[in-house]
This record gives sequence, structure tokens and C-alpha cells, in this order.
Amino acid sequence: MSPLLDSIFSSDFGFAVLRVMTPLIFPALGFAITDLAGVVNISLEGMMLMSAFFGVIVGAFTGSLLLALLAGILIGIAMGAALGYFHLKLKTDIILGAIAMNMFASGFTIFLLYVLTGDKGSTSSLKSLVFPEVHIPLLRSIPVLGDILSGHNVLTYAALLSAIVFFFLIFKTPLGLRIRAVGQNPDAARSVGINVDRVQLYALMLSGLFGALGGLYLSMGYVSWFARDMTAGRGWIAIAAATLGGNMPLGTFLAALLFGSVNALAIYIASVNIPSELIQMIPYVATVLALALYAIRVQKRRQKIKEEALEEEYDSGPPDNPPPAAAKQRGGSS
Amino acid sequence: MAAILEVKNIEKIYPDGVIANKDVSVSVEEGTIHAIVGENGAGKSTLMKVIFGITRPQNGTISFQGQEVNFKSPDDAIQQGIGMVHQHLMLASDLTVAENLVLGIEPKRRGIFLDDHEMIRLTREVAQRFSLEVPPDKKIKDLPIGIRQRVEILKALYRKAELLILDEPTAVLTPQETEVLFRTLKQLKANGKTILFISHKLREVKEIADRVTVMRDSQVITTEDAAKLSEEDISHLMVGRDIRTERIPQSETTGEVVLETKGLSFVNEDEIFVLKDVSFSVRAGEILGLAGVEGNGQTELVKLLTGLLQPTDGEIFVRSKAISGLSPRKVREIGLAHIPEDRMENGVADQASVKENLIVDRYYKAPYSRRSRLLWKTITDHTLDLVKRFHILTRNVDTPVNSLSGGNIQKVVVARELSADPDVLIASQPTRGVDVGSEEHIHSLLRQVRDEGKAVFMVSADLDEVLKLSSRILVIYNGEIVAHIPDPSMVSAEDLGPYMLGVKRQEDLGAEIHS
Amino acid sequence: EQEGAGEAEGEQVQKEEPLRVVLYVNGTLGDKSFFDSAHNGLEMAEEDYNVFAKTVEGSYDSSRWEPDLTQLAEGDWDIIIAGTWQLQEYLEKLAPMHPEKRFFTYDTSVDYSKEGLDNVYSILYSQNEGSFLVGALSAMITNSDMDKANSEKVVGFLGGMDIPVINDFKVGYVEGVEYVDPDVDVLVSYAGAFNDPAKGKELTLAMFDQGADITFNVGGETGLGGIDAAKEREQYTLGVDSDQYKIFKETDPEKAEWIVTSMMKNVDLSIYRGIRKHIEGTLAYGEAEVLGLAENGVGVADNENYKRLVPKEYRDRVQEIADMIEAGEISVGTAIGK
Amino acid sequence: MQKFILRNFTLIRTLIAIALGIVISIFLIYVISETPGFSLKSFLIAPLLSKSRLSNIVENATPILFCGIAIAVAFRAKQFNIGAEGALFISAAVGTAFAVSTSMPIFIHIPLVLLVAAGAGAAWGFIPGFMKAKWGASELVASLMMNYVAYFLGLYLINNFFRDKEAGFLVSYRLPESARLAQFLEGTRMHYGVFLALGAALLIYYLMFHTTLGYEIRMTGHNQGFSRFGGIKIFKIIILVQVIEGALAGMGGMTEIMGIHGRFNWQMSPGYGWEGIIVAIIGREHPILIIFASFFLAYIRVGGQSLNLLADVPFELVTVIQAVIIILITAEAFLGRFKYKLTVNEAKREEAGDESLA
Ligand SMILES: Nc1ncnc2c1ncn2[C@@H]1O[C@H](COP(=O)(O)OP(=O)(O)OP(=O)(O)O)[C@@H](O)[C@H]1O
Ligand SMILES: Nc1ncnc2c1ncn2[C@@H]1O[C@H](COP(=O)(O)OP(=O)(O)OP(=O)(O)O)[C@@H](O)[C@H]1O
Ligand SMILES: [Mg+2]
Ligand SMILES: [Mg+2]
Repeated sequence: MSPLLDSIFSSDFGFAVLRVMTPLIFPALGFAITDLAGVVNISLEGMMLMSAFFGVIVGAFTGSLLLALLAGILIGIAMGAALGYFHLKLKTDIILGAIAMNMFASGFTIFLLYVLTGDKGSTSSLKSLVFPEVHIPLLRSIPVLGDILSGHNVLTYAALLSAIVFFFLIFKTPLGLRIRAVGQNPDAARSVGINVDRVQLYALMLSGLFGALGGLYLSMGYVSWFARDMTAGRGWIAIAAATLGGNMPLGTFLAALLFGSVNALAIYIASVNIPSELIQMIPYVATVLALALYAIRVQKRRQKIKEEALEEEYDSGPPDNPPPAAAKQRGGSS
Repeated sequence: MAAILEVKNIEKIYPDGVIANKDVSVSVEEGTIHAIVGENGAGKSTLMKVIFGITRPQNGTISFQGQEVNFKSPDDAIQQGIGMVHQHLMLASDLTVAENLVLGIEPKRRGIFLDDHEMIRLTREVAQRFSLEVPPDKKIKDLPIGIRQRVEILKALYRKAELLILDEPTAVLTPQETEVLFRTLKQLKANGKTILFISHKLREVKEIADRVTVMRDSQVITTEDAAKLSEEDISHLMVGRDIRTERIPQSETTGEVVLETKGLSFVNEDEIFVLKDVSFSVRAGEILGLAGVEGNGQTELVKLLTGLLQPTDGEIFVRSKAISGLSPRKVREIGLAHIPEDRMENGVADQASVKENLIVDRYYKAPYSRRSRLLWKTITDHTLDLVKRFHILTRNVDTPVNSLSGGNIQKVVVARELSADPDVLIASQPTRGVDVGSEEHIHSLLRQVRDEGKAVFMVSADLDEVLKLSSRILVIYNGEIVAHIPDPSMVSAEDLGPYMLGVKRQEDLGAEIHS
Repeated sequence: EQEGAGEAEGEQVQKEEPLRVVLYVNGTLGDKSFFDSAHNGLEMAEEDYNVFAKTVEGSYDSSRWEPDLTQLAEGDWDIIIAGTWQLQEYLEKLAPMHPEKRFFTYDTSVDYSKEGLDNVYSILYSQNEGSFLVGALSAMITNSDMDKANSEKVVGFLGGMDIPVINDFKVGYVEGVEYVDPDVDVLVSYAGAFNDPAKGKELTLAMFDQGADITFNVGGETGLGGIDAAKEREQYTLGVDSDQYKIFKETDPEKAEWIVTSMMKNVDLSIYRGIRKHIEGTLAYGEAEVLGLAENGVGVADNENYKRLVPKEYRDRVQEIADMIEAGEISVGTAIGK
Repeated sequence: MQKFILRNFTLIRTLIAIALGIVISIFLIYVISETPGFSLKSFLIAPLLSKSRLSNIVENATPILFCGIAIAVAFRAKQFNIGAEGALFISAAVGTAFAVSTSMPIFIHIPLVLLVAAGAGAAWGFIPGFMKAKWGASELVASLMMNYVAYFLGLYLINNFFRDKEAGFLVSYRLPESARLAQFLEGTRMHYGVFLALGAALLIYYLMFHTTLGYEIRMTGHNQGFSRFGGIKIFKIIILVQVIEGALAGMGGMTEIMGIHGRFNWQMSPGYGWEGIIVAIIGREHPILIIFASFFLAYIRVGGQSLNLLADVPFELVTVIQAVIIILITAEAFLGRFKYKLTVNEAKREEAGDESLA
């Protein structure tokens, strides 16, 4: 048992957390951006899969990492655009459209895989490329932290960076402003001449971009080949992460960190003599609990604020409030 | 003077087959204020939407500044110099004033980033230029409705609108705010802008418009100089009959106290003290009017009275029975009915049918259902009856409410609440967005309810309405009752203004309010 | 019409009608082990004999297996091959209804005490015995002073899911380890899925972190992740079902290098052998054949990498143990049927 | 004519979309298959010709229908609980556990097992429902995560307590005969579960449109503010619809086990919950339409299987074709302009017809 504890408190564990997080942060941000824009995209699973596949294939056939990256990204964006076309133009229900995209991606990748390699399981017969690992000179020399933070795949750093880029994109660019406006009140956006469909299309395409990076990491970073349905539900967990994080960059990052840690923990204790199903359940149970606790806390805080305000009122007489705004009624709870 | 806008032979049929504009032609002269009036559902908003490029007509042409135009979207219209302030405000409530203002033509820094400072500077600048003060970095949701509307107007002006369309801009404003708005409009006119504006308040039309177009049944009846028409003329043209608009004296008989509140306080989610120690009572056979600038706690007060919110402190009694803590259904069963202030938020389920909307408070009772089974035949008969009695303009009772015009939606709500035969009626903005004919109709219904010995508590932003109907008036400011007017016939709108704006306040109200 | 002939059901008009064989897999191809292996066996037979072969993937959707098999039995196939325990019951139902047809099943056996199964040939493999051998080898390696062997006595087992077939490997493996050295710890991890290589990799890395110096991967695509982890950490690993060293030798030699050997389950050979015997007329229908170490049904891949990495002394010991199992001197436990 | 088209527009559009989807599939099949004619026949006709395939359609439609109406109930109340898949899995596991550990006469055992399974599903729906109603937690995320929990918990239950040790695979003990749903047509696997599903669909139709509870559910979905205002207990409705969803999905899972497999034998989650979402949306959340949607989807599924089995089109391509058909069917705007034109013509005609009334 002690090697287990040792290993959990080792820097390897921290390193693993970051590695496990990477393919969650990307799609989580991808989901968040669409949710902010009012076009929930639940086809990240499919987007990741397609990019994971095309990255490996293009990489293997051209030998160029750059081309592989481009191909992966382009296919992700194309998936976003296709969903946009179906939903915005043909008015397909977006949830259904996304489910169909996921089905499509699963079938299409395996079919092409078969056509191109004669194999239906994975591209392990191809010599595929991987994104390099990066050792950060200064960081590396810090005792424990260095071991955790340095030496990751370049896409892991890209994932961390993405959260920051996401922040700037959403809060500091015109497109971000438009995305938020469209998500909150499409009529308002329309009234100032914004093409709502176009903004939502961009959001879906950006979501494809993020999803693509997640997929590429899976097949060209985490491992070095594409395997059928290799996303194995990460696109779904990412949605949970984004929701827990309130679609905000820091929140999403923290939620992904939580998932990463819980998952890594489940992986490290997998060899303990507990029924494996129960261990595999841990990350999901943890999410449900986190979701509940988060919601409860929000509600408690609201309650407390009320009580405090009331007490203050009695203590100090009527405060000189500005004309109070109409209180918004929250749907859902009574 | 030249016509800036020339609309010819517009025909508009909605996808569900409703003909909303039929051969409509209007000419608007540059530098004038042009009013459009007409009953609910006459097709006014539709015409504006056609002009602004929101929806496209089947037939007809539009010329703007001498050129024939064919707008595919509002963007085209904006580009050409048309701005519109919609009947329902179009603002993203989580964004700031400045963000809402520059949305779509954002100032940039280094090519890609939003320039926050420039955004605020621009807001200040345009606000100053047109003397419409707004707080640039406040979120919309934290602003009172009057300010929000100002932001809407600024949005259009910021985009260099030459023609400004205002769809019922005064429906949600206090007299003071309306006053300010009109000053602004006159000033804009002086600057050479043209204003096209819709209102149901004929007094306002007379006050500000140069020309008036009257619509009825999807058609234009006439366009005239405003000076040539009296209010009576206009209303006659609109509905094809005369409408009484005089004050009706209050009957003297008031009975026992039916509704009473004691020390009501409420703190909202944003930790703001919205109501402070509110106490009053309403007697059978009277209408107690509550005047006040919107956003001073009226919304919450009404929700407390109807069980939609629970008070942070204090008690509410109906016939001496405490009702706080009871569910909305229990409250209704005790005999309370409620016309909510925002019909779209609480009053109707807009995708449900007229029929389904008319039974929400009674579907579970006989004769509408038996042992949990809905009796559709009874329900249909019942609703047909209500549609007829309350003059609701709808194709049939299965039409979804969202394809009714604003005023008719309001009538759906009023029909349901009045037909519940309540002991106490809480009426919040009962005639908002309703045409003169219907307004009069609703007013007479409220009086009828009063005369039947019911207690009515009415909240309205329309001071004329408050003065006209109320037996007594309370004024609310910043969550507190600041004035009690036992005899409304002694006061005018101007007298109430200082109380509503918090300039004046009566002391020691406690006992008096319960008179 | 010209088209009609060669098309469709593929009636090939040749001098002699070919033997029509269909393989139905209740999953999909591409697992690099079990089903792929069966498919290969069929292809080998097609190459060497006058056989028309087809493989149908039935996917993992259990509700369609029975109707699919029914339809195949009603079609014009001579031999229908359907493996795994999951299809056993359906074969027991179908075979008596189609006495003119021949059925193979592998990795399971129909219950011959039931009526009318004279036309079914069953192939069983003793994967527990093969796993015992690699288990024994693992115990030797963790105790050894081989390059990458550490001082801790820990080895690892990565399973796709916690289910009997996988556990049959595990039981053999654990017993093999204990046979050599009862003090060695066997870490056992399940991924909960056969298609998550990233998780397989992560689990294997964690086992390496906990001191394992060799791991055994039994988990389809997930297992491939385990091999990738071995490559990344430069640690030893064991392949399963097919000779996985050979599979990766060409495309990824650095990876292949760490595959000490593979526990072979020679499904391909057994199916090929069955078809050959059928053609020769020597196949005994109506009974089950257990292919163990002796029959070359399972075994340890003896390739150049094995020879390169593992000292002769260990390899000999493994062979010795194999002989003892064959001779019945060691009996290996199983997870199936208990 | 115009009037007729307008009145039945949705139906007509759906049919055209299906036709178009099929044309596209034909095109794909022509590109892929070396024997396209035969492939097409296998895909579209074969399922209708053989008794066993026809029965497959019915078998397949059964759990999909259960899940479809289950999801429709929740969606009608705007509760996006996508946990039918999990509810189905856990209910089948719990129901199986109960069935194999009890023995009673058949007419008690069957209803009781179904009840237990429905109860398990209901409990599964209650959790996200309660979290939403009480604390406002997203039911979409909660139910999604609970699908995974259900999967592992179900396997845990069967693997550790009810696994048939005689079997070479992870399956439960066989259900006793008294807990099996009979197959009613010799030579097929069609079982009485399909009648339960159809009955449930009719019941839900009645519930949604002819009872006060259905009214409450629909109004809550349209506008919560309005419903609360009218005195409807939103809290109760939010939980109740998810409980109903779980219970119905659970019955769907259990009838499949009782009618077809006779024991719990799922290694993978069977995916009916996801297909339930598809049919709920295609069927516009209307129980009667969902019946048709379920049978249609089952037909496409079985067609795909037969294509895969008989012809040379790989299984995965069938998935692709299904995705294409689904997208086309739900393309609301497809032919939208055409409809608008018809409406306008019709309105004008009416207008001209009764000028005097206007
Ligand atoms: N989106 C729509 N779809 C279908 N019918 C509509 C739609 N919008 C409006 N209508 C119908 O068109 C007619 C004209 O409506 P419009 O909103 O133009 O009236 P209005 O004159 O602005 O009335 P109000 O004074 O009540 O706002 C009404 O009969 C209304 O029911
Ligand atoms: N017998 C009836 N008599 C009158 N009205 C009915 C009757 N039955 C149902 N209704 C009303 O007609 C509506 C239509 O019922 P129906 O069963 O056709 O569902 P629907 O219209 O397809 O539902 P939706 O349009 O909301 O999807 C119901 O919502 C209800 O308002
Ligand atoms: Mg209007
Ligand atoms: Mg309908």
C-alpha cells in the first residue's frame, strides 16, 4: 500500500493530472463558447474524433506535423460549420444535429480508416507523428513543481494557454462581445444589425477549433495513433466541466483540474483491491456531487446575503439605496 | 418639405396566414414627428418592422431619402440611417450600457481588441450631444426602465439615424420621464431628425406629433395634420365609434378591510432592500391606486401579495387571515386574482394556445376537469365565451398566444383574471400597451369589479389611469410608502410628481393609510 | 444479363463449387487480437483452399446477434463460424434447426448433452495456461537484474473490463507469478472499456509509478495504450493474443522493442486447421476440442526480441513449466465457470 | 389541394425528407458498393420481406419507444434530462437482481419485476430532478454523468452478486420463467413488451393532453413564471417529469431483458436512451408521433443490419447513412419557403373570398 501512497504524493501524480486534463480543457472551452453564444454544441465528441483521425492520417501520409495540425484543425472547424449550417440554415434541432454529427464521426472515421489502412481498429499500422514534449528550462529546475509542470506535450501548454486566449476572446474582442450579446438576447443583437446566425456560426467553428486541438492531443500526444471511438466519452465530460465552470475560463479550468485530479486518483488506486466498477465510478459520482455542492453553495450565499441585509437594516435604519432594480426571478427553484 | 420616407402599397402576410398590412401607404416628411395610431392588432408594429427590414413584405415599395430601398435585414436599414426603438426593449441585460451601445460597431485597439476606454468615451460623448444622460459602465439589468429606454434611443442616434422609429415608447414611462423624452424628441426634430412614433395615448399624440396616420384592420384610414384632428376625432377614426374618456366619480360605499399588509419588507437576490416596512389596507368596494416610478418596489410588492415571493419580514392578511407562506394557488383560492405587470414573463405561456392560457388558474376545478381529466369541450366553450366578452382578437382559441398583438395578449390576461370572480384583485399595469378602446373597456371592467364590492389594488405607471380610477392613492418611492392621497379628485398628476421622485414625503403615514 | 451472376450472394460459377464459409464476429474487427485473428485464419484458408469466405461484423449490440445468426443460417453458407461464449446459446438453438449446415464455435463450447448438435465443432483455448507462463516469466523478470528490472517485486496486469474472459487471463497470470515467487505483488487495473487507449496508457503508467517493472495487457485497444506506456517509460510489457512484437516491428520499432513476448492465443491457426480438416473430411463434429499448450492453441511468442531480452535460463524455465502443464503436473485455475 | 398540403405540411415534409435521405443513401451506396442494386435491396426492402427481420423491427422499436416517450415527458417540461440511457441500464440490472432472487406465480412476478425496475429508474430520475428543483443544478449535466454511474453501478451489481458462475461471460443468472415476457409469434422474438410500450405511449398521450397533470407539465415547459403564477407547483413538476422519465426508460430496459435476453447480458450500454432522444425530437415530443418515429428508426436500424450482413457495405457506413437521414428529417426549414408561399396564396384567396366579412 505504501508504494501507492508514495506514488500519489509524488510529482508523477501531479504530472498525470495535467496530462489527463488536457483533452478535457480544450473541448470544455469549445462547449463553453457555444453555450455563451446560445447554440449549445454537444458534438464535441465527434469533432475530437474526426480531428484525431485526420491529424494522424495526414501526418502519416505527408510526414509533416504542421500539415497534420492544419488538417486536424480544419476538419474540426468544418464540423462546426456543418453543424451551423444544419442548425442555422436548415433549422435542424441543434441537440439532434449534434447527436447525428457524433454518429457520423464515429462511423465515418472507422470507414475511412478501413479504406485507407485496411484496418478497422486503429492506425497502429501507420507511422504516425506526435507533437513534441517541451522542457521549460527555468521551470524545470524548481524542485517539485518543476517536475509537475515541465516536460509536457506542447499541446498541454496550449491547453493552459487556451483558457487565457478564451478569456481575451470573450471579454476583450468585438467578436466576444457579440457572442455574449447574441447568447443573452439575440433580438437585441439583431436590432443593431448584427447577423446573429453568423456570430453563432463563428462560435460553432471556434468550438470546432478547440475540439480539434483536444482530438489531436489524444491521437498525437497522449498516444501516437488513432483508435476507433478513442475519445471514450471525454467530449461529454468536457460539457460537464464547462457547465460546472459556468462557461467562464477560470471556472472551466478549475473544473477540468478537478476532473483531472479525480480521474488520476481513480487511475492510481485502480490496482487497490476494490471492485473496479466502483473505482471507475468515482469521477462521475464526484462530478454529480460537485454539481450539487456548487448549486447549494450558490443558493446558501444568496440566502445569507438576504439575512445579513435584513439585520443591517434593523441596526442602522434605512440605508440610502439608489432606486432599487427590479429583482430578477430565477427560474427553476421555488 | 420633402418626404424622407415613402411607403407604398405594402402588403404583409405572416407565415401563419395572418394579413397584418393590406395596401398600406404612408408618406413621412423630413424633420417632422409623425405619429401612427390604431387599435391593438391594427398592424402598426408590423409596418414598422417592414420599414426597418425585420420582416419582408409580400408586395409594396419603400423609398427612403428619395431612393427606393429593399432592406434585407435591420443592418441595411441602419446603414441607410434608420433607427428603431422597439415596443419590447432590445438590450442584452448582462452587458453594460456602453457595450450595448457600441455593439456591432465596436471601437478597436490594435486591430483586434475591444477598446474599453474609447467605448465609454463614445458613450459619454453621444449622451452629452443629445443630453440623454446614462451611466456607461452600469449593467442594463441594474437600471430602471426609463434609463434603459434612453439607452435604446442612444443606440439609434449613435448609429447616425436620420429617421427614428419609436414603437410605443411611453407605455412604460412615468409622466416625468415622458416629459423628458418629449423634450428630447423635440430637440432631435430641431436637429433635423425625423421621428416616426406609435402611441396609444392620444393626448401625447396631440402634444407632440405634427402629422398623424390612423390605421384600422391592417389598413391606413387617413393621414392628417395633427392640428386638424381632436383626440375625439382620432379615436373615432381608430375604432369607428365614440369613446368616453371622462372621469367617473367614485361611489361612496366602501366596506370592511379585505386586504391588509403589516410591515412588509423584502430583500432581493442582489442584497438590495427593495421594500421597507410597507403597511396599508384595501377595503371592499374601493380601488387603491399605487403610483410610483417603476422599479421602486412595486414589482416585488405585487409578487409578495400574490404568493410568488415570500416576504423577508412582515405579514399580509386577506380578511384577517394571514396569507404569507401560502402558495400562489392557496392565495388564489382565498380569493385573490392578479393581473401581472409583465404579461410575457408571468401572464401568459406564449407558445400555448389562447384556450390553455385562459384556464391556468382553474383547470383543476370543476367544470373544467373531473377527476384529473380535462374536459376540453367545456374549456373550449368557456374560452369562446371569454374571447367574445373581452373582445380578444384571435383567429381561434387554439391559436398560440404569441401570434396575437401585444394589446390582445393583455386582454387574454385580463379576461382570465376578471372572470375568476375574485374578492381581491391585484392589477398591475392593467392597460399597458392597450389601445384606447380596450383601455376604456378594461377600466369599466375594473370599476364594475369595484362596484360589485370587491377590493382592487392597482399599480400603474400611468398617472392618468391612477387618478382616473383610484378611490385613494398611495405613492411609493425607494421601497417605502411616501404619500397617501385620500381624495384623488383633489390632486393632479403634477402634484404627485415630487413624491414619486423622492423630493417630497408625508410624515407619520402609519395610521392614515389604513383609513 | 451479365451482372446477375457474379453479383449479389456471390455465387461463383467455377468448375468446382467453393466451400462457402462465413465468420460472424459479435464485435468489430480491428482489435489486433481476438477477432482479427479469427478473421486472419479464415483468410489463410481462403488463400490455400477453394473457399469463399466472408466476415460479418455484428457490432457490440447484443440484440442483433441472434437475428443475424438466424439469417446467416438460413442463407447459403456451408460453414458458419461464430465464436465466444455469448453466441453459444444461439448456436445451440440454431444448429439443430439446420442439420445440413456445419457450425464452428471457438473460445467456447456448445453443450453437447443437448440434442442435435452433431454438426457443431467447438474449439477451446487454455488462455489461463498461456497466461500462467507469462506470469511465471514476469515473476522471474521482476526478481532479475535485467536492465529495466527494479528492486521492487511488483508486476502489473491491465484488463479491459472486469469480466470472466479477461479474468481467466488474470487468474492464470497471477498463479504463474505466485508459482515462481509468492512474494511478488500483482497490481491489477481495469479500464472499464476496451476502446480507451489513453486510459490504458494512464493506468499502466500508474502501475509503473507504483514499482511494476513489467505489465501484461489484456484489453483490446485499451491494451495498446499499455504498450505505449511501456515505450514511454522504457519498461517491459507483454502482448496478448497475437505476436504484438511482430505487429509493431515495422511501424514502430521503438515500441516493439519493449514487448518482451506475447501470450499467443492462436485463434487463426485453429480456425484454419478446422477448415482444413473439414475439407480433408477428418474434422470431428459433435465434440469440443481443447487447444492448450500441447496443441499449440496457446503459447508464448518465440521471436528474436524474446531471445534478445530474456536470458536463456529464464526461457528454458518457461519451457520447463510449459512441459509440466502439458504433462498435467501443474493445474491452472480458471475464472470461467466459477 | 393547396389547403390539403398546408394542413398536412409537416407530414409531407417529413416524407420528402425521408425520401431525400434515402436518395442520398442510394448515392453513397452506389459509390461504396460493388453490387449497389443488391445492397439497396438489402437495406430498404429486405427488412420488410423476412418475418424475422420484420419482427426485429418490432423488437428494436420497443425499448426505443419507451425511451422516446420517457424523454418527451421531460422535454415537454423543458427539463433536459438525458438520463434515459442510465435509467434503462440500472433498472435492468436492479430488475434482474430482483427477478432472479424471487420466485412467485407469473401473474404477480412479471408486474412486480416491472414495478421494481420502474422504481429503480424513477429513483434514478429523482436525483437530477431533485437537484434541479431544489438547488437549480443543471439536470443535463447531472443526468449525463449519472449515465456513467448507472453503467458502472449496474455492472458492479451483476458482476459481484448476480453473475452466473457457469457462464463464460459477464451475464446474470437466468430469469425464472415466471419473470419472462412471452414471445407471441413462433419463430420470432417479438414479445409482449411491445404492447406494453404502445400502451405506455397511449397512456402518456392521454396524460399529456387530457389530464390536469399533463397540462401542468406542458405549461411548466412553456413558461415557468406563468405556471407558478397560475398556482402550479413547479417544484413538484420538475421532479415528477424526471421520475416519470426514469420509470418509463427503466421499463424499456427491463422488458428487453424479460422478453429477449432472459438474463442481464449487457457489457456495453445499449444506446436506446440516445435513440430515444432522437425519436422524441423527430416525433416532436408527441407520444403518438413518437410511435411512428420509433418504428421508423428501428426500420433504418434493421435495414442497416441487413445491409451489413448481406451486402458489402461496412457497418460503419450504415451509421453514416443513418446520421444523414436523421438530420434531413428534422431540418425544419427544409421546404419552409415553399410552405410560406402556399400560405400567402391561401390567405389571399380567403381574403378575396370573404371581402365582405373583413
Ligand atoms: N410574428 C407574427 N406571426 C403571426 N402573426 C403576427 C405576428 N406578429 C403580429 N401578428 C399579427 O399581425 C397583426 C398585426 O399585429 P401588430 O403587432 O402589427 O399590431 P399592432 O398594431 O402593433 O398592435 P398593438 O397595438 O397591440 O401592438 C395582429 O393580428 C397580430 O396577431
Ligand atoms: N377533444 C379536444 N377538444 C378540444 N381541444 C382539445 C381536445 N383534445 C386536445 N385538445 C387541445 O388541442 C391540443 C392538441 O392536442 P393534440 O393531441 O393534437 O396534441 P398536439 O396539438 O399535437 O400537441 P402540440 O401541438 O403541443 O405538440 C391540446 O394541446 C389541447 O389544447
Ligand atoms: Mg405593436
Ligand atoms: Mg399538434
